[in-house]
Amino acid sequence: MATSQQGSSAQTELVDYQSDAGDHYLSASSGTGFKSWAFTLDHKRISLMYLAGLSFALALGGAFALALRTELLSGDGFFGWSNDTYNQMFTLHGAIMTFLFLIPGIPAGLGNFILPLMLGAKDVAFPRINLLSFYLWATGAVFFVATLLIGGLDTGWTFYTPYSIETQTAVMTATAGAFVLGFSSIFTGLNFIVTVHKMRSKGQGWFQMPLFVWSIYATGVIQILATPVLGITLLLLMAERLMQIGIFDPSLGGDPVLFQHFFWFYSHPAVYIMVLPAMGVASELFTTFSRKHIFGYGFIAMSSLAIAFLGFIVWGHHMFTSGQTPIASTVFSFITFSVAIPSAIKVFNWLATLYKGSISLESPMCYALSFMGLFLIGGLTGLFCATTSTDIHLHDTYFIVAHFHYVMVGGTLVAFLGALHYWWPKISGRMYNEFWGKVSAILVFIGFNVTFFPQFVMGSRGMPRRYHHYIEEAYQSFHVASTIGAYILGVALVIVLVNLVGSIKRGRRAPANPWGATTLEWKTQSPPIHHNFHEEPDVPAIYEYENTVYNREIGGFVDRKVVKGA
Amino acid sequence: MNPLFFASDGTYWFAPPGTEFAKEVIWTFNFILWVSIVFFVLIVGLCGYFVVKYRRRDGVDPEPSPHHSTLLEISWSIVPVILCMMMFWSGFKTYMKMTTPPANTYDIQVEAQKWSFGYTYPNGTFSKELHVPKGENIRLILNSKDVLHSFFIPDFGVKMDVVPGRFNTMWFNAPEVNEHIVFCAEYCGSDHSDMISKVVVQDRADFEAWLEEEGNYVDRMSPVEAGAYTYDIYGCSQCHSIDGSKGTGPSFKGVWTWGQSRALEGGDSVTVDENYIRESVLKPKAMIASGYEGVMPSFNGQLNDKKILALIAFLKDVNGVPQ
Amino acid sequence: MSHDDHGLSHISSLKTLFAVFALLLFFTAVTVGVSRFELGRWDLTIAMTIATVKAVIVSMYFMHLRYEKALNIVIFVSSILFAILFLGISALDATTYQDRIKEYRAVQPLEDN
Amino acid sequence: MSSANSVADKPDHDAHSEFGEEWHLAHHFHTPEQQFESGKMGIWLFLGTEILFFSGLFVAYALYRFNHPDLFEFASGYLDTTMGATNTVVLIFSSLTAAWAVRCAQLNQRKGLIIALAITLACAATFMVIKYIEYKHKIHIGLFPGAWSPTEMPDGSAFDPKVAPYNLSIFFGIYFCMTGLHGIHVLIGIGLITWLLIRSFKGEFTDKYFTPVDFVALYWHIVDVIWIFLFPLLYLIQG
Ligand code: HEA
Ligand code: HEA
Ligand code: HEC
Ligand code: CUA
Ligand SMILES: [Cu+2]
Repeated sequence: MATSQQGSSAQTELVDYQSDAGDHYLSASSGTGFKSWAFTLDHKRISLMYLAGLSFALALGGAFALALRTELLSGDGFFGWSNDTYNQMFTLHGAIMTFLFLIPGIPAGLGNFILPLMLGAKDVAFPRINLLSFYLWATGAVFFVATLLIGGLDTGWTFYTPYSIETQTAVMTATAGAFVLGFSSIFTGLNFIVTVHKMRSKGQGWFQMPLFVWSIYATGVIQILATPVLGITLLLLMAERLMQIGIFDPSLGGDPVLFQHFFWFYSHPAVYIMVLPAMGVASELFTTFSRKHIFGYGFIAMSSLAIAFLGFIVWGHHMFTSGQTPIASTVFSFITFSVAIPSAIKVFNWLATLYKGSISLESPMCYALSFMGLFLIGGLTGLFCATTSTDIHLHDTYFIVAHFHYVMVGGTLVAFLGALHYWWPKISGRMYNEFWGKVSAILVFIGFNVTFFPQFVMGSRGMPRRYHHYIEEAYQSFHVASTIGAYILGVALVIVLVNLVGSIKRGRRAPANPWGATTLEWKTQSPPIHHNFHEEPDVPAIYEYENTVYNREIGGFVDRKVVKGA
Repeated sequence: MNPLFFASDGTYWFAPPGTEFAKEVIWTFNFILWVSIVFFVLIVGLCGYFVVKYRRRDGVDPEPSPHHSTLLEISWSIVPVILCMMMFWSGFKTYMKMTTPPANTYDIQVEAQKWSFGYTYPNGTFSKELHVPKGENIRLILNSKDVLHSFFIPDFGVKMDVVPGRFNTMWFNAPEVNEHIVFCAEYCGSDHSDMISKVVVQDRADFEAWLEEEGNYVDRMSPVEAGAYTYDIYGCSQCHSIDGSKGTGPSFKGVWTWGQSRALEGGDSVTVDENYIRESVLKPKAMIASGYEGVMPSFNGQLNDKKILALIAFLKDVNGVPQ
Repeated sequence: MSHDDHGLSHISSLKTLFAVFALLLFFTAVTVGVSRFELGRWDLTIAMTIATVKAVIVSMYFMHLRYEKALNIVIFVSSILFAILFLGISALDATTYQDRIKEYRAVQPLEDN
Repeated sequence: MSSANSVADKPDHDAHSEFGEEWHLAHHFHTPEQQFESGKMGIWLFLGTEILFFSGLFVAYALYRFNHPDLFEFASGYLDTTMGATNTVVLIFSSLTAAWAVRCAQLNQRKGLIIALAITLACAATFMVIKYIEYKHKIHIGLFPGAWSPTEMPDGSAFDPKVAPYNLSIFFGIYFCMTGLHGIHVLIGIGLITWLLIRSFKGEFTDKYFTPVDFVALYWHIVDVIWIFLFPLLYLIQG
């Protein structure tokens, strides 16, 4: 239970939500056996299982990335792989990273834990479906690993026909895996949308919701509206392979460009599935560590929805050179720019949040600032891609590879790491080592830029992507730099892993609210009890930092609460 | 090999432009680049400044400041809108030129297949590297025999996917005599990264002389020579070695013996003779040699009788069979 | 919640259910009947209009959409709108590039058919 | 959007005992209404995803039909309108009984519920049998894309590749995908209705707890609605 202390003023009371009882969602009272995990309906445990799985996916995808970067040290292959091996590497890397790691990453992994807490709810609306989503994810992972074992995949993560129809690799298992993962994602989105609508606590109106919730909500909208189309696309691809239906197969009179429409109708919105939650994280981090009310709350919240909806009508910008008609390309190019505006609104509001704040550079904030810079570069280079004439030149070169790694890794992965550090005390009940937290943030930043900045230059100089062999005189120096960066990045990620996991044994016990944040997840003990809150929380005035006060003794913040009737 | 397109007089970001298009692309690129740099420096600069200026200090409470301002929101939306429209327009103008070829073009058919490009000129001549007369409007009509490819000339700032089952077109006008590299930019399977070709821009006279020569190589060479040349330029070497080592396809040397029977996939067999070679080249899918996949493209329409005869002579030569 | 509300949700009267059923049968008959006449391009329009009317009454009465909360109606309708968006924009492109495919087919030897 | 209901203003009923067993109230909800409405919203969202799932097939259909009208006119001659129409009637009737089943559950009419569900199930089975007959014939005359070897023209005469459109197999690709995916949905529906039937035999549904009946019925209606479109699109093309 909350222990209260006498505050300085008669009308306020200082509340610390930490409890010493030792009872929480991981403790024996909530079960510890295998079954207590495998059949758990607790969103917090499901989230932990996701986090474990996601780390595995990241490490697997990362291992492929490091392997292929090493191979690219020289123009004819450092290890001397066959072309087919190389093609499998980037395909598996891309497919695992997007479908298995990045799309479920922040929403299903972290959102699962945080979202119900932020709403003051006991759980998501449909705990069973939540567990089902996780098992679907796991099944998808099994399919992907099976793909690896029974012949790999060499279609590129985009599965373009007709190559994906005729290649001998394990396209069926991979598509089946992506299909299942799609349903995992749909059910997560569905669950979260209903949770946001129906599970908010007393008095929490739409505009008292934290911005992270808004971003997850917008993400859910995309997951629900776009992912089914991925499902049918993959199903048709399987049908193509199984029974030559011919819709996408030119040798039977079908139309391969149509496949690209189908694929990107999902996959462009999907990039916003990846980045919107990251933006939500950034909003939380900037306000918390500046101890200043988020600037332009309404605009940030609405820009998430705007991005979600606009994201649906720009997919053709991936097809400027595909044989799409010039009219369509022009229209798509024009609309694509419109997505830049809500993104710009977010960036400027974050900046304004820093203004006259009280900024403290703890690890999550280091990640947040690094996110800002890297996403900015990623987003701005998106403009080069959105412009028709420049994209004709840049399409399918390393410039694109650099663009999307800046938004996906520099944006989403970095925000994911920031969020992981930010919420780690809540999740694990332990504080990680701050020094190594900062070191990892800085190393990620450096390693990342060294890896991917050179790729912009070689891309605009013509280096095509998905190339095993390249012309050394022209590109080798860039590739070598990129490979060195990738290793730095790899080391940084291992530091993150060791630091976080190590803290479970060695870390100091976390207070209820280590950062002085004002959202509801901090108004319960760390880690929370099975039902999240001891009593249904009052709706906080979010982002009002006068209401949290630092307390040296507990090494965290306590709430300043107005005592009713005093 | 000297990288053809990466000369010292290029900018940091680009190789020297080989066409008007490329110049415009570079211009637009630089425009966006500078807008981006300004915004990047502004935002990251302010960010750094705030982080230092407003760093947390014990006992110092931050001064109160507003947390919304509609005026600010509107202004930082409008400015990017305007800049975006300029970017769009700048790209659109060039793009329109790229997609609307002028009326008088010199048309060349480009045929892509795994993993090479082939070019057919209006007079029917076929070649494996693209020669074009300088300063003329060249239109390429692209078609693929198998999967997606993409015809990319980095120096020219042009790219277009080569799609099976349809004709895509692109055009350019290269004003200077030079050589440029061509990449296949759409992933197309195993040897995607080896699917490289060359554009040779020549004076009209040189171009015509070359065209004449190219068309008649079979006549001017001995059959074996011509066959070897065919083997080279039509990309047989991609899959068939002549030293006995196994590639995507069987080696032309030693694997089978002339006049003897050859096992096929599915249990049948066939006698290796002139006819079998001809069939294999024109209708490769009809008879698949045992132990291989039927991935060889058909050369029907590309290799005429003369060239096939030359190839046969070459094969016989490689295997030491009397002509 | 709507006024004629019993417990958790609306209960349809048998009269409504059977009236809807009869209407659906009627429209099925009409659409089959109409299809026997040569109507050129109106053919599809009429068939789709009838199908849409049928779908609307199924969802309004069998699925109780008429008595549903506005939110659920919004969800349902917007999924249809997004499907139309998908169709509309792909069609914008896919119908205009057909001539490139036709050009190609025109020069293909017949045996390819 | 902002006015959309939340539980916000409802009185807090944390004590579950207040609602007794028969409401099947899960621990994380406050009231049966909150639970019911969450479920309702969930199922409608799910139906939305179903529509978008099928949308891909409709897009493929529409584009090919628009670009190759002759193909569709020719190929739909192979389809048997009588069977299609019969199936339409069967499904519409099953939709009626599904809606009726919900009504019975809401009114605590256990016997009616069982009968209505049983009829729905029988209709679903009938639908599949008719589909099976149709498929079997198509496959028999070589119209299955995976084993493409047409032997007959629509009028039953010997197949003539010179007259048939070159991409005839694409029509059947679309036909089998659309009806196949729809058929899979019917099969899933059969499973769900059987499950309902078993539970209603056990008397588990009451006026306080009929959510499963309601939701399965909604699913079943969507399956019906999709067929309402598939029928004219595939069978009723003027030749
Ligand atoms: C997280 C994922 C993510 C995100 C957020 C984005 C964001 C954007 N992307 Fe990116 N993109 C990908 C992931 C992502 N992308 C991937 C994976 C691919 C390649 C797929 C493949 O082929 O394998 C790709 C490819 C891709 C292409 C196709 C390129 C090609 O293949 O030829 C295009 C073209 O328009 C594009 C554009 C954009 C734009 C305009 C944005 C915008 O949303 C960016 C908006 C943000 C900003 C603009 C910055 C903030 C704004 C300001 C600070 C104000 C100042 C701004 C102005 C003056 C306008 N992207
Ligand atoms: C989420 C998306 C994601 C992420 C994170 C990454 C991460 C990286 N990517 Fe990749 N990439 C893609 C998505 C992603 N990529 C996609 C979609 C493609 C296109 C594929 C295609 O063309 O089809 C691509 C393609 C691609 C290419 C182009 C290949 C080609 O075209 O030929 C290259 C080349 O350098 C590359 C490199 C890298 C590198 C060095 C990293 C590094 O950042 C990786 C660093 C990570 C590690 C080294 C792992 C270490 C982790 C642990 C030890 C676990 C720690 C766990 C916790 C902290 C929880 N990627
Ligand atoms: C994409 C790779 C590829 C290219 C390019 C290619 N081939 Fe082949 N070829 C194969 C494969 C694989 C086989 C074995 C399967 C078969 O019989 O079709 C084969 C078989 C053959 C055979 C029959 C050999 C045997 O062992 O029975 C001949 C002859 C032949 N090719 C000639 C040529 C000629 C001549 C060219 C160039 C003009 C050429 N090929 C280009 C892949 C290729
Ligand atoms: Cu051809 Cu890549
Ligand atoms: Cu995109």
